[in-house]
Amino acid sequence: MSARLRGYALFAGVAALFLVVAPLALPAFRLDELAKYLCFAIAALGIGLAWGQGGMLTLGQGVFFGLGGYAMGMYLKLHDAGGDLPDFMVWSGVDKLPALWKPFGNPVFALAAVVVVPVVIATLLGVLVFRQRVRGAYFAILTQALAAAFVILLVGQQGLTGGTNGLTNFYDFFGQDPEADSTQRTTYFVTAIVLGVLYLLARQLVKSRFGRLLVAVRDGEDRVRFLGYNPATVKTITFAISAGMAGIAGALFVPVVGIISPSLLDVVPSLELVVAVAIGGRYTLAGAVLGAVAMNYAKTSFSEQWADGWLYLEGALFIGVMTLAPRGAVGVYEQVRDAIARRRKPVPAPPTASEVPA
Amino acid sequence: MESLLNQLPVGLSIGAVLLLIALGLTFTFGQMGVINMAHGEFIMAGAYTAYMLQDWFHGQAVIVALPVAFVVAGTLGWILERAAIRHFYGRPLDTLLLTWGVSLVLQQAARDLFGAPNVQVTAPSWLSGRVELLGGNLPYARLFIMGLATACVVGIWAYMNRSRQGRRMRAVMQNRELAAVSGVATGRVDQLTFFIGSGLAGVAGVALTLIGPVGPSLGTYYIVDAFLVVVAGGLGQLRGAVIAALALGMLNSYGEFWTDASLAKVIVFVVIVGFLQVRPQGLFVLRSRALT
Amino acid sequence: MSALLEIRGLEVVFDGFRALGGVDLTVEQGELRFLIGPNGAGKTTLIDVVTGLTRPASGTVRFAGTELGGLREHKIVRLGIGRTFQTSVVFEELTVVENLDLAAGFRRPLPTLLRQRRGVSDTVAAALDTIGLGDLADRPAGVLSHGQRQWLEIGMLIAQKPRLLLLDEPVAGMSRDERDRTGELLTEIARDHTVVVVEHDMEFLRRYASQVTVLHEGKVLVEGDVATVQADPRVQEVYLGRTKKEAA
Amino acid sequence: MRKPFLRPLAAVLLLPVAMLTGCGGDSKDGSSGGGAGGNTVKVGILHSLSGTMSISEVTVKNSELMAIDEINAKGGVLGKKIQPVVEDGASDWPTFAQKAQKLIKKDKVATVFGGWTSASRKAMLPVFERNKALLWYPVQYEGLESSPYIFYTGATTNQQIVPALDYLKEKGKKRIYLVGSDYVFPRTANKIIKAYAKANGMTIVGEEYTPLGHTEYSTLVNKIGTAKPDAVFNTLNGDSNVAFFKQFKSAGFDAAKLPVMSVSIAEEEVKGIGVANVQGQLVAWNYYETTPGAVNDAFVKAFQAKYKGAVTSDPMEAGYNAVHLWAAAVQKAGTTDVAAVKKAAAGISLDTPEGKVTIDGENQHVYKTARIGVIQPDGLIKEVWSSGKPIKPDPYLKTYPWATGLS
Repeated sequence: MSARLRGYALFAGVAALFLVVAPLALPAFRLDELAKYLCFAIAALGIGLAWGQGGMLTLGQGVFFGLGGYAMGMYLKLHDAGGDLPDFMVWSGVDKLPALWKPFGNPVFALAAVVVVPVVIATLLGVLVFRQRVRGAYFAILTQALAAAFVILLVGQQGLTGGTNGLTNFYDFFGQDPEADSTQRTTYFVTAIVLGVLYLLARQLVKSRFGRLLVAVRDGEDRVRFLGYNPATVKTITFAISAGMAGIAGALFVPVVGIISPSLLDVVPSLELVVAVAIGGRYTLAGAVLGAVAMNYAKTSFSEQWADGWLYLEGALFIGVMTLAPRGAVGVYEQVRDAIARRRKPVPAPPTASEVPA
Repeated sequence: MESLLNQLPVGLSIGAVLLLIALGLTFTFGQMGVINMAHGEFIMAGAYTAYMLQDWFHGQAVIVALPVAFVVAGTLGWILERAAIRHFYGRPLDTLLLTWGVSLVLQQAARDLFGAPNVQVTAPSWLSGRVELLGGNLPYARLFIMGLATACVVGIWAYMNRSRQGRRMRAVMQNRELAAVSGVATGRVDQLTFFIGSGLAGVAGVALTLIGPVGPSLGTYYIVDAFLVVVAGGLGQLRGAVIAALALGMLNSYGEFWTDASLAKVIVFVVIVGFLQVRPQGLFVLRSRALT
Repeated sequence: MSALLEIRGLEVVFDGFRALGGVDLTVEQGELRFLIGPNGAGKTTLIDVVTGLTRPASGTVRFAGTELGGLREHKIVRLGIGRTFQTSVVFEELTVVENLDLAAGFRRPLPTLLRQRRGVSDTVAAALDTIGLGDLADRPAGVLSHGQRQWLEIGMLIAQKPRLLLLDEPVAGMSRDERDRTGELLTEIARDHTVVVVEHDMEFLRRYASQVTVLHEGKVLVEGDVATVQADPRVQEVYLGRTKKEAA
Repeated sequence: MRKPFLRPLAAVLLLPVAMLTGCGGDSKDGSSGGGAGGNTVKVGILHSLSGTMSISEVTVKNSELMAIDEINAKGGVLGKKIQPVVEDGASDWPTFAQKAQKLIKKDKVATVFGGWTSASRKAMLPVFERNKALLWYPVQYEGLESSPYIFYTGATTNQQIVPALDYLKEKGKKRIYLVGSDYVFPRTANKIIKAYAKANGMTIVGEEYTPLGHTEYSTLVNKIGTAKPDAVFNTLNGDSNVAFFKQFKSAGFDAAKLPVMSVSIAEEEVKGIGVANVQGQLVAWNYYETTPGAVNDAFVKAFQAKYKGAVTSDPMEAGYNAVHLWAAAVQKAGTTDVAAVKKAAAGISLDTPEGKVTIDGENQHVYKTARIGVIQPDGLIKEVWSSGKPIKPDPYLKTYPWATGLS
């Protein structure tokens, strides 16, 4: 079908923009900033899946982002230390490598943990919470409290986690200097490709029967139960997938920015990510990605000019979007597109299923 | 042992603070299903009201501020309800994000109006004493907060159960459509409910000037705790909120006593998740046959 | 023929109010049973208990020899009991076919769920044919009229291939034409399914019912064929004495 | 891509114009690194202008900008005006790292003044080290660090915490209770305090940390009351201080009954806590608004002329000093080149509001005079003890026998 072809063409175009045009046009440090936005976009993709498709408003994605980031950071720290204690442990008064850290010296283990740990924890939480039909606002508030509690826990265990400082000062990222321009280009490409692949996988999931089921759970969880499915399972799986995506995003964030710290995982950054998804358009995965990139870009460039004003703008943008365009930028685009199509064709066009086109 | 006993009034007073900040939410969240993230900033508005009134009332500003802050914060809430929230009924999660945007704007506005640093609100001199109790001492300021929380609870209970307006409010909460066809002006009830809920936040803000910082970030320190109280207590249940606030207060008090402040917060979270395993809808829940 | 559904001594209490006070009911394989009674008689509650939505205070529900007590809703569906709701709930964002496909799919193993739907399965096609919404197959369910939604719900029920169908007021709020259409649909379904219908509408009852159970104040008042039940003075009193309009 | 392509193009286009007007133009334009392009020298100012830390950092930014204005008024450095590029760290450590990168790579600044929290410094450190750029960090911190690409103009531990302990010891305070926010500075500071106490016959009767932004201190005050210390050593941060002192005071503790030594409360914070709640309590810094001297009088006057009703405080003064110290080093080196400036900076001495400060070339900290102050009823701080002369910075406490094994 042509719509399908058009979708692929669009995807190819965007991919070319990110993989060819951007690297040529941008200096390395701007590319590095873009890579940071793409990391957030990966986490946003997970939110788009859990919230946009599954109706689970998760305000604690920072937790999973952090778990992935710390898994990666722990490996890099151990690698840099080369058998000694990581620097922050020395000044935190730890004299022996904690048992929790030991396996992270192995890169394979660490990379696996980036995905596995968030998925396992999300699954556990999901089983506990969804089985008891905690949902909607309750779920949102619980995940928010989870983020708050997680940050406090991380900060409090300074010898284990680096406290508020987090993990930083990495010298060697798989044989490369993380601050070198060439490394920044490489991590950019890796991040962009990972985002692309995860986007395609997520899109496949949305289009699959499971994706339809997920939308059904979002719109009528109780009804789904009477179709013979257990919504708790559907939600737990989705929540776990979105957690895994956040974990991958966090892991990529470490080489891109060179730090992982609790301030990234707290209530506000987690919320900001959800906000970005809402502004981009929560009901489509593309909207989630677009929102994360655009909002973070806007935040950086705005705070370069007008630091205090950013909060007003962010707040106002948000109030405006929620009130006037709850389907976000993508929703606005679709409305405009449909309006134009209707004007071109005097015959009333059939109302298209406006949800989830891509 | 002595200090163990002394943690009892401490727990009660923490509970009173939690209750005070959460009471408004039993209206806005409980009765109307609006997750008002700007609740914290309404608390802040109350605190700044006390600060502003100092110019005229000096040491007694806190007392004068109680009713004034109720009206100020209530009005802010009323404006919010009229301007935005009324378009959002039935979409509780969207209200969460909307009001978060509002809270950002209010925080920045406070920063621009009053400056980024904290300001000082002087407590009335007659609140500076303390009573000896169970081997420790309980400051009058804490007693005042407990008294205020009790007064608010009694007032709300009387309003909900004894006044015509309160009964209307409950009717709307239990069945909006039915109440509407029975001739209740649900829009008016919503406005009033939101006014009261937000106003209570203002009252809490005034009380908090006695024990905490008064600055643009004030609201952010309390908002998560406030929602946890309502979640644990059960939606819209005054009884639940009271018991949950006191229980969490005790848990905080003894949790911190035996471990430390950081771990106490983590313990509270774990206990709440555990508790929701047993009572997914909180302590008390209204039964409804509606299939959502 | 053996009993498909056996309810014994069922009691349900809501906050002190006895919604059901010891109900016994047996539904045979292949039967079309109507469940009637005035408001508050406990008809919907009865269905709620059977499908796991409400927990009984005491009593047993056995389905094809299996005790249902304590099972979660989706487990009961998997045993072969399907139901509709008074206010129809279909998934508005999904198309008619997707709704049906979802209903037909719960027996699918999880990995196959991850694949995209290609074409329309036989079960779904049959259900679509039965409810006569073929023209609207690829339209989102949100655009359907009230009656069409009810039919879609019934279609989803058929697609589930249950052994027992529980319909809760399927013609409430329908126009006369829609009622007739629904009646035909019901007759058709009843040919190869066991069906229990909760209904208010006496005219609909007279036209399509054979076996009727009358509930009143949480208890079974009368049971029998339509003529017997209609002739029963207690039924007349319950209906005429209380809600004259409905009996008219 | 765009720049290297456009620049030759522009040069080609402009060449005839230059020849026509007979003016050679500034051949150094855009080509010399180190931020010295044209008639200006670019420097970066990187503090949190938004978020929780903005309360503190905005004032440091202001004093740094004031120092730049002063230098420019006197003709700038090397005959060029200093042009500040202000960036917002947004109270978020990764943002600090990225903005530092932007200042170095895009704006090509000669140096950066910035940071407040240890976390922000730790986040920026690799960026400066890897790019061989220079950071001036103006806040007292926990020591145990000496990066070749950072100058530390705030106090390290032996210029603030150790003198504070000396003072408590001198006053016969033997039982100390440690209260701190849960982050790196308090934990490291308390480690030092415990080692000091062990060697000096003091007892630590309690050590408690609360999460950043914590506002509920009744349990902690209760614990302090039970432990019956002679003094409390307070490393709480920001808003927590307000809650702590309000609740401490209302539980019946004041300076006379139980003195509290604070290392994060300056003139700015006193206002927010409420003078009544902290009056008579002790603080340890290197500078107060009341510090005597003509340099300070001029500094306070200039600052208050610019920002009405503002108070001056230690970190602001250290930021102000940093700009002047850098300018002096550039003047001495004759270039803004990082290696040359580093070399020239060693041993530079300036008369600053806090008195004479000298850069220690070895660890790139500065010699500072330690001062213990008491909070006055008017909200200002009066010095009650001073080290008399600038103390040599010793970030690793190598010259203190009791501190062996700490780092």
